[in-house]
Amino acid sequence: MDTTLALVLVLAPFAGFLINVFFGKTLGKSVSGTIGTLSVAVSFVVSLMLFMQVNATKTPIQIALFDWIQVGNFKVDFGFLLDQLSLLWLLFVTGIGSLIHLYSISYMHDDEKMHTFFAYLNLFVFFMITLVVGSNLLIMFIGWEGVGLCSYLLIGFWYKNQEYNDAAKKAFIMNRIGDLGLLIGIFILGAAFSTVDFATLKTALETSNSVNPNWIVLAALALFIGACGKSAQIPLYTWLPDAMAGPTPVSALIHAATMVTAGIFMVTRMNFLFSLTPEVQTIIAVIGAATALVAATIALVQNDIKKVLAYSTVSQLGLMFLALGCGAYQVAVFHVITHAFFKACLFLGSGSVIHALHGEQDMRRMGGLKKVMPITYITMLISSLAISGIFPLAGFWSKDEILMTAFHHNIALWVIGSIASIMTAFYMFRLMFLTFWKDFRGTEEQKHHLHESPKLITIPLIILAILAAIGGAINLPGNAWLNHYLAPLFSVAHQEHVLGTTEYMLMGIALAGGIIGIAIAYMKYAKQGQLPEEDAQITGFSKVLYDKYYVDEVYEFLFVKPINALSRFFRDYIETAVSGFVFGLGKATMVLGAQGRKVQNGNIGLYLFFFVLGVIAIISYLFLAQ
Amino acid sequence: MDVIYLLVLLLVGALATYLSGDKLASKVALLFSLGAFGYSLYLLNLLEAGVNLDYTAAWITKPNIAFALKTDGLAMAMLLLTTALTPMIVFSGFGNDYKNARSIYALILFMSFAMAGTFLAADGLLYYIFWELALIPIYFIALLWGNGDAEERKKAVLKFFIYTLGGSLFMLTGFVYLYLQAGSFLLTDLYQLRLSCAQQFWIFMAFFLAYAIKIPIIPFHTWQAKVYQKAPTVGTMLLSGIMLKMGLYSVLRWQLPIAPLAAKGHQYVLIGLSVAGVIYGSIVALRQKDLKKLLAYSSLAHVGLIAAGAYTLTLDGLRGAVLQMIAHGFTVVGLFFVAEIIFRRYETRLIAEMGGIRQQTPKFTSMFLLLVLASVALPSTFNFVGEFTVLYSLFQVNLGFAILGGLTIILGAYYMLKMFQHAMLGEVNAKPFADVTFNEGLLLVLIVAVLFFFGLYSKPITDLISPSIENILIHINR
Amino acid sequence: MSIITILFCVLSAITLATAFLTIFTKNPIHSAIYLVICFFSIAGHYLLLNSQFLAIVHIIVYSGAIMILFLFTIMLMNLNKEDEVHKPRVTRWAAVILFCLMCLVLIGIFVNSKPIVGEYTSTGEDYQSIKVLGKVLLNEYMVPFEYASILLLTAMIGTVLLSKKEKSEK
Amino acid sequence: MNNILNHIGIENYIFLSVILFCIGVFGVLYRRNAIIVFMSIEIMLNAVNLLFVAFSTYHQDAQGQVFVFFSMAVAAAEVAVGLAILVSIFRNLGSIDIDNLKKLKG
Repeated sequence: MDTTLALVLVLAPFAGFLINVFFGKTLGKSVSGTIGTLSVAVSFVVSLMLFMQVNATKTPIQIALFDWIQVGNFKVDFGFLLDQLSLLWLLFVTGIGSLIHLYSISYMHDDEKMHTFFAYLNLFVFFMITLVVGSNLLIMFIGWEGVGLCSYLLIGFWYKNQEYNDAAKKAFIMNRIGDLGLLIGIFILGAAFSTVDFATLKTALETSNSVNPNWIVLAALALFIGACGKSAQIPLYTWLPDAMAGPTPVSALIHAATMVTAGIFMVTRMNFLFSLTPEVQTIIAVIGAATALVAATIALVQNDIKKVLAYSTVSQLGLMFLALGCGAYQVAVFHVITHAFFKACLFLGSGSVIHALHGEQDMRRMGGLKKVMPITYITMLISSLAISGIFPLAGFWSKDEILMTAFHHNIALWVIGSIASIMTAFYMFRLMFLTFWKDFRGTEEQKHHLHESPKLITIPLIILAILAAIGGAINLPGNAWLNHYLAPLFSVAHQEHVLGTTEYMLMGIALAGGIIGIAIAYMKYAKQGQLPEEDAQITGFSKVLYDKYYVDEVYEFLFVKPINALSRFFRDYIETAVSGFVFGLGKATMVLGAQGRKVQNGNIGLYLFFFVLGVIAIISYLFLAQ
Repeated sequence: MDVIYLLVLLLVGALATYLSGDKLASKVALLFSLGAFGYSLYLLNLLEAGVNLDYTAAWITKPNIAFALKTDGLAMAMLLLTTALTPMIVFSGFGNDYKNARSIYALILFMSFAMAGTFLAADGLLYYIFWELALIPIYFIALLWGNGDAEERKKAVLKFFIYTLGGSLFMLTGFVYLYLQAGSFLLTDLYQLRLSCAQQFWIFMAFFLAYAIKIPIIPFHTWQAKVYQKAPTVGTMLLSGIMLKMGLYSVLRWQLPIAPLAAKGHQYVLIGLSVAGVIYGSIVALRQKDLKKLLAYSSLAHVGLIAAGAYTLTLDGLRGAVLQMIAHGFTVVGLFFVAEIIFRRYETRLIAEMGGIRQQTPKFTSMFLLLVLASVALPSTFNFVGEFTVLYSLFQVNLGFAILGGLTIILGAYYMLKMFQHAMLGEVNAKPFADVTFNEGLLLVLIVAVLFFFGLYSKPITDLISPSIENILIHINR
Repeated sequence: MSIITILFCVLSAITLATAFLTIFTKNPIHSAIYLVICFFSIAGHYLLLNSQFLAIVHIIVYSGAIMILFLFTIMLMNLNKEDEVHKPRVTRWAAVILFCLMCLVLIGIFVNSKPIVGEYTSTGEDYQSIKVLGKVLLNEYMVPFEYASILLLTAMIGTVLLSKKEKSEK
Repeated sequence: MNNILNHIGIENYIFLSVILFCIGVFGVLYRRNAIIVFMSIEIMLNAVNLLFVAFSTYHQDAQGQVFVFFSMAVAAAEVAVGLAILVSIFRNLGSIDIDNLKKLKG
């Protein structure tokens, strides 16, 4: 029964993918959209059923299908593990996934390749589910690479534009750098413990002392590199903002709610490993904090509505890693969930705006949309408040937990996190004010066509906004359902913060920070009505921020250019040289032959000389040499 | 005895194709190659049932040369690869109008015969004869039906011929020396030899030259790109799909078990060279303008990884190498076929002259993309199974090798996606691109299906090759 | 010093001198004539060694048949002139050096092999009368003898064929 | 006369033959005229024949002399064919100078 359910869970989106690939065109747009959405909804329902079961029984479901790879002293099963963590993840992956599918039916309706789009989306969900439910690191790796692939396909969905294709390629390659790290981590663990299965790995790690601790540190580090690639952490984050080239639902699904959380999922899954390596945890926390800060500063000055959200995502992911680094896995998971709600809502809302403006993404060309798009405005406002950490919305609880954890861990991390969240509040409301307040700044023609989006778009927005508002309820301080639910997974018990004076003060500071951020944005953009400068006028530090610290340029200079130069050098010089050497051998033979030919000059007299000489040599060798 | 019939079938097939005339040739060739494939499946069946398929008969008494064929799991796997790819290669030629078609198809079958013989031979000299025999048809195929300037082609093909032949001569001297030591060319007798370290070193080096050129391992690779570019696509497929594997297979079958001490002593150099080939090939591929040349360099990178796996001398390395050989065989045939399909329509192999094809042929693009993904070893493709196993074995030797070899994951994705982007995506190309024909589509689907099926379920192949690889390892670690 | 020794010395002197002259004379006709004398002196050596039959055959074959052939050829080609250009000086010196070298080597060999040769003892047995020779030739060497006849036949045919004027050249 | 070698000694014959042979060799190298070269070859043959006979006497064995017969037969055949070739060369080239015969080259 469980096996069937699990197979349905995994294969339903895949079936949707196959149907859309092969029959999508003949079925028509609405049908293919419906099929796509339904297939994900089926998965959602199944995961809900399984979730109920596991929540009640408290025992994970393990399913092994068949042997997949046989390596050295261990075999890799093709199997699934449905425990608390994966089911929780499944719930929001498939849940938000269904909403986004629903949303896409309307959003992509004008695109001629809608069935392809749905096929890719379904495939993505399929791989994401595989990633989440895999019972060992390798199955997870299938999903891991698979979502990377779908990301590639979806970012480059409008493949006629080579810049989009470049962005897609960049995403795939950046991800692959992380993948290599993950693979190395798998190797180390596999070699050390002869298994890559999560359950057995856990017991092995906790019991065995024979393995050199350096290897474990190295493994944790390698796995973290993998997580960095997928979850867009420094130094591998640059692909995520570029990934906004894809259609907006993709940004919402992949780059906000699901795929980028894979890194966090993996670290949480492997918590037993990371708990053993405090050094790596420190690295994770530092990198998380740094990412949160760097991305937040960049987001301050971006003018593209989706870029702001993208950097905001990177920043939030940084906060989650900060929590992971502090060993507070539940907190990170909590923030993943709430973040999924409000970030999906924000992205979909921005999609709704872009849709209304026929593709305009520059906030300097927007404004005043409050009146024409009330539903979009309200839902996005709720989500913005949530992400800014305003009481009592979901973001407040989760972010506060993170900051509290950081505070108890290291005060510097807390400061960085707090600054990042103040900035978050600022740039989110900068976005809101620029987009929805004041008067419309676009062209007349756009103004003429302004309209609220259709129901299929607004319904998911409303649902997500509600979730963003109340989602914090799953893990309220004092009544931490999530903590208890996830507790069996963690080897180190999570200490709940006792709600004392410090804690309330911290909450207050966080709330005050959020409000300060909002207030600054209000002063600047709502009250004074300032507008961001045009590209050419940006100077000073804000230019550095606007150009994202020139990280892309630095990478280009440090890695891409040298590799290409090396490639050209190899192609033009080394290849010719080696080839020339081989031909040189041939030529040397030719020259030798030409010289030898001169000896054979036809002069019989000379031949006779050599003949006699030869005879003398032979007989003296035969008779005199002894 | 049963195995001989397979060789006979292929040889007769070559003859029948040649006699059947230009019009029928392709069909007759397909029939015989399919027959051979079917027969090898039957042989597989026998092998699985535990029938001993080895065959030995006296052939020449002075010097002592036997007509010995050994059909264990490893040889069977390579045999299946050969007989499965041959019909595909023949079939891929259906869209082309070859001049003097009967000769080219006969040569393909003849080559298949020689390669099958190489995989089966268990007597040093017999093996050597088959090894060299395989060189003759490909020389003519590349020379007579190739493309590009005839003079330059001749130069490239001649270089290839002399280069590989020259390498093989060292192997022959190695065999002669072994014969003087063992008094027989039989594989089993050679395995029994206990040579000193110095002797093994020289034998190993003699073999290494032959194999390094054939595989090719840098810096012996310079023949490869040019010949791949100049040869007709069927020839390129034969070369890259099967013939390269002769070198790799020989490493496993002959070089390592006969001279294990030398392999162990110089393991780091050997793996280093192979891994250097991986990186070098990948980097050079980045900036190739010609699609076939790009694929040639990617092939260089992949076989470098396979060779590295083989030289780890671990069970995983050897097994991964064999898996990857098979996977690479199918992938590379598919990719070269894609290049051919584009060439049939655009008359060009320059990537710069392509682009914007995706809009016109979504099906073809999907197939191409799947092959690209297989080539970059996406999990759930067969290539991943091989590459993972090989990288894992490299890790067992040294972490650094695993990381350097693993760079193929990144660089491979880089050059393949870049190529795909410029060849297929972008604004719609002005030149019309007819959708793939049924034949073309069928072949691509078959290849992709094989790659994905074994990617998810590689157990049959693993089970097939494991016993013989373990046997080889026993000889290596004796 | 017995008469035989004197005879041997005289004959040897003639042999060597005429051989040298054969080579050094510019006119081919003279060369041929010196060669004839050389052959006669060698026949004299044979007689000295008590091989009468061989000596006679030698005179018939060499001085008779072969030398006549040479002379005819020289006449045929009208070569009785002293117009031959010398080889370059280097070549000649090289020839002289090789000559010396060859002498040295061969003599060295025979001197070295002296112990193998052993001492000569005469038993007085008849071994070289025509009768004995005939028996040996036609018993032991029957087959080579027949082969020699075939060889001569072939040589004859070949000679005829070679020296025939080609008809196609018109 | 039966014990001639008691008077002269085999060494003398050996020396004589060797010198004669070397004269022949020298002639081959020294002269350009093909006919003289032929004559030199005959001298060499005779040097060998002489040695055969000398050793035949020395060992008191008839076989050495029998061999001389064969050698003569071969010499005769060789001269006949060789001279025929020379004649034919002369007809075609108008010369029998061996330095002019340079067609045989790579």
